[in-house]
Amino acid sequence: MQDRITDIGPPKYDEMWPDVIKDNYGKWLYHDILEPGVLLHVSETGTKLYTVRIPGTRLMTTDQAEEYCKIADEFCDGYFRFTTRNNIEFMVTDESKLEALKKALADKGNMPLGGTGAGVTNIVHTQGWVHCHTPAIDASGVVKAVMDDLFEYWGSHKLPAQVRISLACCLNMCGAVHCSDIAILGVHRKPPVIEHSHLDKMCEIPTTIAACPTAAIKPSKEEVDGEVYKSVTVNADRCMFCGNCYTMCPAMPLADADGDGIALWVGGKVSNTRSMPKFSKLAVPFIPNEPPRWPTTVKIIRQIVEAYAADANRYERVGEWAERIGWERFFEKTGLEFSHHHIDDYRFAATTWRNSTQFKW
Amino acid sequence: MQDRITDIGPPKYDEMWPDVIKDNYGKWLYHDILEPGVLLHVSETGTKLYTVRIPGTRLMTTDQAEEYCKIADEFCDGYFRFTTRNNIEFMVTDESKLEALKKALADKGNMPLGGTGAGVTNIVHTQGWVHCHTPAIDASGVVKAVMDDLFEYWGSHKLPAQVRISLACCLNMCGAVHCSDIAILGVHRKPPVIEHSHLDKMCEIPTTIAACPTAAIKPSKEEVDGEVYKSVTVNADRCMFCGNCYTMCPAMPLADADGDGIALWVGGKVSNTRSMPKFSKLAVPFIPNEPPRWPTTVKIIRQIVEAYAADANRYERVGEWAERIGWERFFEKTGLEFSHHHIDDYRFAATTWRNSTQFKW
Amino acid sequence: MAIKHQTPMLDELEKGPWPSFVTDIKKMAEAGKEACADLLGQLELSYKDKEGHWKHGGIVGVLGYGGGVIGRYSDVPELFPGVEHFHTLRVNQPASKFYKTERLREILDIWNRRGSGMLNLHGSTGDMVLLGAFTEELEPIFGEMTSKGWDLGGSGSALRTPSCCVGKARCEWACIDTQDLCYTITQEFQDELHRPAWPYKFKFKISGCPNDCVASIARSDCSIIGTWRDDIRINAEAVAAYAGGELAANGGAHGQETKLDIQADVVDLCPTGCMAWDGKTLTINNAECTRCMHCINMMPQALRPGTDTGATILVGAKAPILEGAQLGSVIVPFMKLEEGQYGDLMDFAEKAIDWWDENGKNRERIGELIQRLGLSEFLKAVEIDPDPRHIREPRSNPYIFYKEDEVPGGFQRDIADYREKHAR
Amino acid sequence: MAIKHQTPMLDELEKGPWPSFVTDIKKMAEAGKEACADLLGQLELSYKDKEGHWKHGGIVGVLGYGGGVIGRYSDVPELFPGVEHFHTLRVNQPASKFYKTERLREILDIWNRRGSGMLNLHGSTGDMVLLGAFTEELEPIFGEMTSKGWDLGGSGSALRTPSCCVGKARCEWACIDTQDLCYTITQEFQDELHRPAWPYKFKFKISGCPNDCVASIARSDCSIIGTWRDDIRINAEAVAAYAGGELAANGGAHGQETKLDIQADVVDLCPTGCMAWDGKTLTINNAECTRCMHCINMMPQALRPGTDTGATILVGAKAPILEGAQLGSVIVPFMKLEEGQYGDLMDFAEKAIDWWDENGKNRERIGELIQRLGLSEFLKAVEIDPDPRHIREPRSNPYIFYKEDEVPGGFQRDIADYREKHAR
Ligand code: SRM
Ligand code: SRM
Ligand code: SRM
Ligand code: SRM
Ligand code: SF4
Ligand code: SF4
Ligand code: SF4
Ligand code: SF4
Ligand code: SF4
Ligand code: SF4
Ligand code: SF4
Ligand code: SF4
Repeated sequence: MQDRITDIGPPKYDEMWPDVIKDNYGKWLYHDILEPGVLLHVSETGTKLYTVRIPGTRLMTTDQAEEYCKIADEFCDGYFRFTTRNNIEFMVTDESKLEALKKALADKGNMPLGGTGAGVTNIVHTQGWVHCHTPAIDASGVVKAVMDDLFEYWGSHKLPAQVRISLACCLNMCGAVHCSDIAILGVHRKPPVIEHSHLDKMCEIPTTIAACPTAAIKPSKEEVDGEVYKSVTVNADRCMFCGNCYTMCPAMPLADADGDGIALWVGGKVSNTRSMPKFSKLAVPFIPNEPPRWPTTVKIIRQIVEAYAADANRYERVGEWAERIGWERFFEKTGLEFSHHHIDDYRFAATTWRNSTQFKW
Repeated sequence: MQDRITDIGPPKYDEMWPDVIKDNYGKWLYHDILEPGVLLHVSETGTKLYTVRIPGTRLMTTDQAEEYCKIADEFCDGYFRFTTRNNIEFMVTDESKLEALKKALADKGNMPLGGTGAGVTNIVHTQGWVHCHTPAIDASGVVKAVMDDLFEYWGSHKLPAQVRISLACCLNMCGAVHCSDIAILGVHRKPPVIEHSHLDKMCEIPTTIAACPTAAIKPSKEEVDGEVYKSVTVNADRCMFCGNCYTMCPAMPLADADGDGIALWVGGKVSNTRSMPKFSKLAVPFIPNEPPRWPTTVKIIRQIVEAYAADANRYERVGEWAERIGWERFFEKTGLEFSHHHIDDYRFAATTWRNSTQFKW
Repeated sequence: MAIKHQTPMLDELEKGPWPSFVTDIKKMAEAGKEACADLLGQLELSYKDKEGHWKHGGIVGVLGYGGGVIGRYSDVPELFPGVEHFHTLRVNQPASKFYKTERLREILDIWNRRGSGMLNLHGSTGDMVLLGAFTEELEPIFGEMTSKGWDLGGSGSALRTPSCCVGKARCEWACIDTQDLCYTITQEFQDELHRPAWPYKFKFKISGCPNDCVASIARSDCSIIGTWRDDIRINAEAVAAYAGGELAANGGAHGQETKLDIQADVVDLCPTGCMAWDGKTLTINNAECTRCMHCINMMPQALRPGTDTGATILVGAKAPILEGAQLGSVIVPFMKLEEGQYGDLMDFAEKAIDWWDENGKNRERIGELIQRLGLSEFLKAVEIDPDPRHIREPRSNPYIFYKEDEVPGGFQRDIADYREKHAR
Repeated sequence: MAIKHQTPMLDELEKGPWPSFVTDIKKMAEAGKEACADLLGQLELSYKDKEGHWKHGGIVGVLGYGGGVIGRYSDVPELFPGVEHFHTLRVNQPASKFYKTERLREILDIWNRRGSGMLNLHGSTGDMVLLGAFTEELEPIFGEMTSKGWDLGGSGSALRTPSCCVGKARCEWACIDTQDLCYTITQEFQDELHRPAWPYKFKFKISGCPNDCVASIARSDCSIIGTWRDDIRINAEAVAAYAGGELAANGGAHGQETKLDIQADVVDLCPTGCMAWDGKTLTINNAECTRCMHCINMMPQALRPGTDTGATILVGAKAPILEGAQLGSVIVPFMKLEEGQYGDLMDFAEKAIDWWDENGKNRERIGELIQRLGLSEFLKAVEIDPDPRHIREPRSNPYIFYKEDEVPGGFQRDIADYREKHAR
């Protein structure tokens, strides 16, 4: 125990750099996207660096990771990187190596170039049914189905601007889902079912009560099979299915085959480019879970992307487009239905109402 | 009692119309502001109607009202009107009468033409020390001092757009002060002083407690001169001087010579023109009461108007200007100080913070 | 008559080019009106003290009415007996404030004889405000007033006196008959105006077009604003005249010498970018127009609102007390309001007010109630389908309150069923 | 090896052009990795049930660390014993995620031998997430890992693994050294990263410029974004090349064939309108520029950020739980951050975190605490003067909380004094 190594932190970044990065660190002059998936960065030293981007599934085996290592060994002096959206980037300085690398990737079949510029890049996502305990949906499966459908936009630059799609499998939103061009969100719609016979054993009642943002949870005594237990009740009218009680107390699961599904959100962004960062807004309140390929979700996302592609100005993100044409037009052009659920009723609701006679017929 | 006439409502509007209005009701084609204070309206019947606008003080004697009646009798067949901002309008159809009317008004000395177009029109205001029980400032006196100073803008069209100034003498804001280009607001800054010996007699304690939006008021027992009274206490840390307790309970006055004064607000608008209606935003948190002519208030308002006049684009309201240049520039260009008080800390505060790296140095 | 009180501070307000209320009141004081003299005296004291000198309220009124009179007493009556009582009467103004002098004199005369002689033309809500009567005069004033055809306006937790812009009487842009609407609403609600029975005050204001010259969107629980559904009318000849510099920009609002640059001043400032100008023809893509009025304001001789007119109805505007100020929110995007055919409007108002009356807490405005219970709940109450026009943007938080009947299988579940599939 | 579980639904996810995680996992399952086979089996069951099959949490970890491991157990272990335990280890990634294959293989090797062989490259926070270990393997994995120079990242009420954009390593726009900052912060806070001691989680993310490629403004309690104070650098020759259609628009992001219309695509879309183009010269009124990056993004060969670089620091971003999502708010408009000179930043972070630690409730993020106590209170705590750059707009409500010492005479008054002037 005394030799135990702790608190060393991660390896220092520069241990992971190929020479070209060391030599040109902070010296880059400009970049140019040569074709979908291929970036050129030119340094003030004259160095030209070619980056080739392929999709990462994020959820992968060590074998798959080893595949990437092998490519990196063969073409990139044993170095490669991952992007902030889980794509994989191989870098070479020599144009002839670039062609060889591209060919090698093409031969793999599952390593298509893309993810750059005005297209759809990888979907940032979370665990889903592969690991987490609170999901309302799967993650990797939905991502696969959606990306298969949008694949033409992965390897092309034909959208008005970049479209960033994210997925989170519950309201905890482990990702920037709240600020994405299109966000896929797992939602519960039934209040927790309560295991009265075990709640007091498994959970701290006061913490559980305090966890509820709407104060829907009250302490109670419940009889189960003749025995009386200290437990809690939920006022279903006040529950908005956030799952926060379940986070604090395993005796209150929310998951339900009929209750759970997908909500779609649109028009968020993170960059400070042109317009300020924006939250995503509700587009579709609910789509049932349809494993294995979630056809309705896939279809509606395409509907949104196509309406955007057809109508937006170049260099205009989804949210900028919706705001320019007005949300009444957004719903019209995407063919989506507007419902009571789209009208905010949470804390800042009043700031989202239309305080003007300005709108379109 | 049985012959008592009630619920007859106001006289019907058309009893108050001169013939020219009756004949051209709903038939007007266009208008043209011939000079400051003189409007021309042209009807599809060919009728030309000239309107001459002079300031109303709003607070006036019956004698003064009789003066207007006399002018109306002499030039306008015995009809005239008031505007929604308390100005007075005389209407004639004949150009020669127009000249005579203008001359007559000029002779009066206190009936200067103006209030139209891109200038400063009358200040919408409230009672102040002339009638109300809750004011933090006077109304008519402040208006007089400010309008004397801005008089050049009353009779001219030299501002970038119309500038609407309003005044309310307390946070009740009896007027559209919350949506004005420039708003003058009376504010208290001391918590109510409580008359424990009489509170229970004069007020309903539960209603008084309920009136406080921040829950600063609690029931209490207080000893005064050896006698114990049911009363209330105010947690001064939670008081934001809204005066709502005093509205419900006369035993809790807020007024105080040192505590009370003026806050200035800017950039609100009501019209749906170009930009949507906007609230006014805090410009100056506090200026002491300086009767009889409120020189600091007068000076700062001029400072704002002049900065706006010098910098705004034509057709741009004060709020549109501030938003275009950014509030950091607004404070710079007007020379006003930015303080903690400008940062919102009420219900929607978080929606007013800067969630972007976009700002100017 | 000699001056009763020295008013050195107020005298400063006689200087300057803006008409002086002090000079006016002084004259009437000098002419012997004690209330005017004492009003000035008390005001001078307030200027010295930097504090007002009126007592808190006081319940006074006229028989059978719950409102229309605001009680007011001096807190220094021994110094200023003429304003010991200084109650106001709110007299319902004629819609859009045209006056026949003969009729106005009816009020002036009564007020000269029985009141202080001081008035506000007009109060912020729109009433003719008669400032300063003694309690014993209230009933006689009311009697004389009604016998001449005048009535009180509102105060307290009641309908307040509706008001409107000048509209069709003298404005080319009025899309609805503001006066007739204002008058009709006032008449329909006489009982609610005079007998407070609601959770709090309720105001109607009516503007003929989106310029909103009565500031209804900021100050009225129910704001009715004229608009249109068809195309903006274009007069090509006049467009050419503007282009040629023959007509002044913005209807002369910047001086007759200021001419219009159609591209820069009109097309580029159109908030929706739906206009185009090729130097000869001005075109408007009306489908994308939000009827903001800017272009029409800029070229009143060339452009006019369409002819399929009606109103947008917004609900909930108010001042800050208690929960913060609100602007009106779109509830009815469009309602036809042909003269005399106000059934839809009255139905709507009734539903809205009933819902508020049932659910509102004491001193809760309808706008605050909508905030508390949700815009959706209000839309359901007035039987209006949700529409993107109700909102500036859809919700961004995921906290949707589903109702049990929206979810297959409902909310009742058995933990045993769950545990059958999922071990503890 | 033969397939252990039939997965007809998952098999559908082997189709299509996007790489299939199912194919990948299947291969490893077929190669004999039981955890992979059972993971697929359990996932298939979840697809059938439309419900997940993992139990709620479970406290597991490595000695002396309070975080870095997330406990997970199957709720159907009898069916899928290979994933009965399926704990994750969050391994702190190298800043900006470059890997030397040799080093990465250290982790892959350990994980192949001792774990499920499943991983996430990377987790949403940025860690290498090793998915699926049995409890008894945790300590050995940790021992092997650290001996190779790798350490765990954060979880629980602790600092979370910081992350950053690629920055100076491969981007011409980085105004700060994102990697070095990320690494330094991670090292400075090792104790706070590994031993949860705060009210809730706390995240740092660092982007080199306002494009914010690590989405820090949406996902980090403390977001550090590179920016500059001087002028955008203009290369006039390259401007001409863009104008002449020699260079592709937006760095080729719309295809090499898409050229730039400098007026329409750059100048007209500049949000501040501070650019001008006369067909020959592009000028920028830098004083009015808000450094939004649009023009630079459009013409990477012609425009570059200035050279007086540093960072804007924003605080408080988070996901919706509990009080709704927040974006970061500007707290430090500009801070110099030359390599290795991070004292100011560390001081700032310390003050901010101390204040939060002292005042924060259990499970209250710093952004929520700022909402609860007010932005001003936070600014005072970190000793920063209020500045219009902190806000989008000044307050519009009149509810200002004055402190007693701001008001002459203070708050204490005597009702007797008041009544002396004002009768009851
Ligand atoms: C590699 C990566 C950084 C990293 O550390 O890994 C990166 C790299 C670049 N980004 Fe990024 N961005 C990366 C994630 C992001 C993100 C974060 C995200 O999506 O989660 C954003 C914010 C997105 C948002 O606003 O929602 C982001 C917003 C931008 C922008 C702003 C675009 C806009 O108009 O809003 C630019 C500028 C541009 O593209 O013109 C940019 C530009 C660039 C440039 C051109 C920078 C450069 O000069 O090298 C790089 C290539 C762009 C490309 O792929 O088209 N990058 N970029 C990330 C690649 C993710 C991926 O695999 O797809
Ligand atoms: C007489 C009056 C209506 C009434 O019923 O009494 C009126 C009359 C006209 N208004 Fe108004 N407005 C009147 C109060 C208002 C108000 C209400 C207020 O200020 O409290 C507003 C909303 C102000 C705001 O947004 O804060 C108002 C916003 C407008 C606008 C929109 C201007 C803008 O760009 O925002 C126009 C159009 C214009 O001026 O170009 C307009 C235009 C007009 C026109 C040109 C309409 C017409 O064709 O006749 C009238 C003459 C304008 C002028 O005086 O320059 N009127 N106008 C009111 C005169 C008040 C006064 O005595 O000064
Ligand atoms: C006389 C008048 C001011 C004026 O000088 O013109 C007035 C005077 C008073 N208002 Fe008002 N309000 C007057 C128009 C308004 C308006 C403007 C409007 O109606 O367009 C508003 C803002 C719009 C609104 O309704 O929100 C207004 C918002 C208030 C409020 C705050 C209400 C709120 O929900 O925020 C109060 C406080 C209250 O009701 O307790 C208030 C309360 C009062 C009281 C009754 C004082 C009180 O605390 O009880 C004032 C009596 C003063 C007096 O003794 O003369 N008054 N009040 C206006 C009525 C004259 C008339 O009938 O024409
Ligand atoms: C693994 C990971 C998702 C992923 O698939 O990548 C994850 C997984 C969990 N997150 Fe997360 N969060 C992960 C990144 C995030 C992010 C994104 C980020 O850090 O950039 C966010 C949004 C940003 C933020 O911090 O607000 C995020 C916001 C949450 C929240 C909501 C926090 C809030 O204040 O709103 C919770 C709920 C909680 O803490 O109780 C949460 C809770 C959880 C828990 C611990 C579930 C729970 O209720 O206790 C999940 C464990 C899943 C599992 O069993 O594997 N997770 N979580 C991410 C961490 C991997 C890594 O270390 O790299
Ligand atoms: S989003 Fe929810 S379900 Fe998905 S990984 Fe995060 S906490 Fe788990
Ligand atoms: S799901 Fe959320 S709202 Fe519903 S009871 Fe649990 S904590 Fe409360
Ligand atoms: S604003 Fe306040 S002080 Fe002025 S009249 Fe209205 S209620 Fe009275
Ligand atoms: S002034 Fe307002 S905040 Fe202060 S005690 Fe009275 S009601 Fe409460
Ligand atoms: S609101 Fe419209 S219709 Fe009414 S007066 Fe103003 S401009 Fe004319
Ligand atoms: S009314 Fe407004 S939105 Fe419509 S065309 Fe004219 S300027 Fe544009
Ligand atoms: S945030 Fe800026 S510096 Fe960092 S990678 Fe993106 S564009 Fe480059
Ligand atoms: S960075 Fe943005 S604001 Fe600055 S000049 Fe370029 S486009 Fe305009």
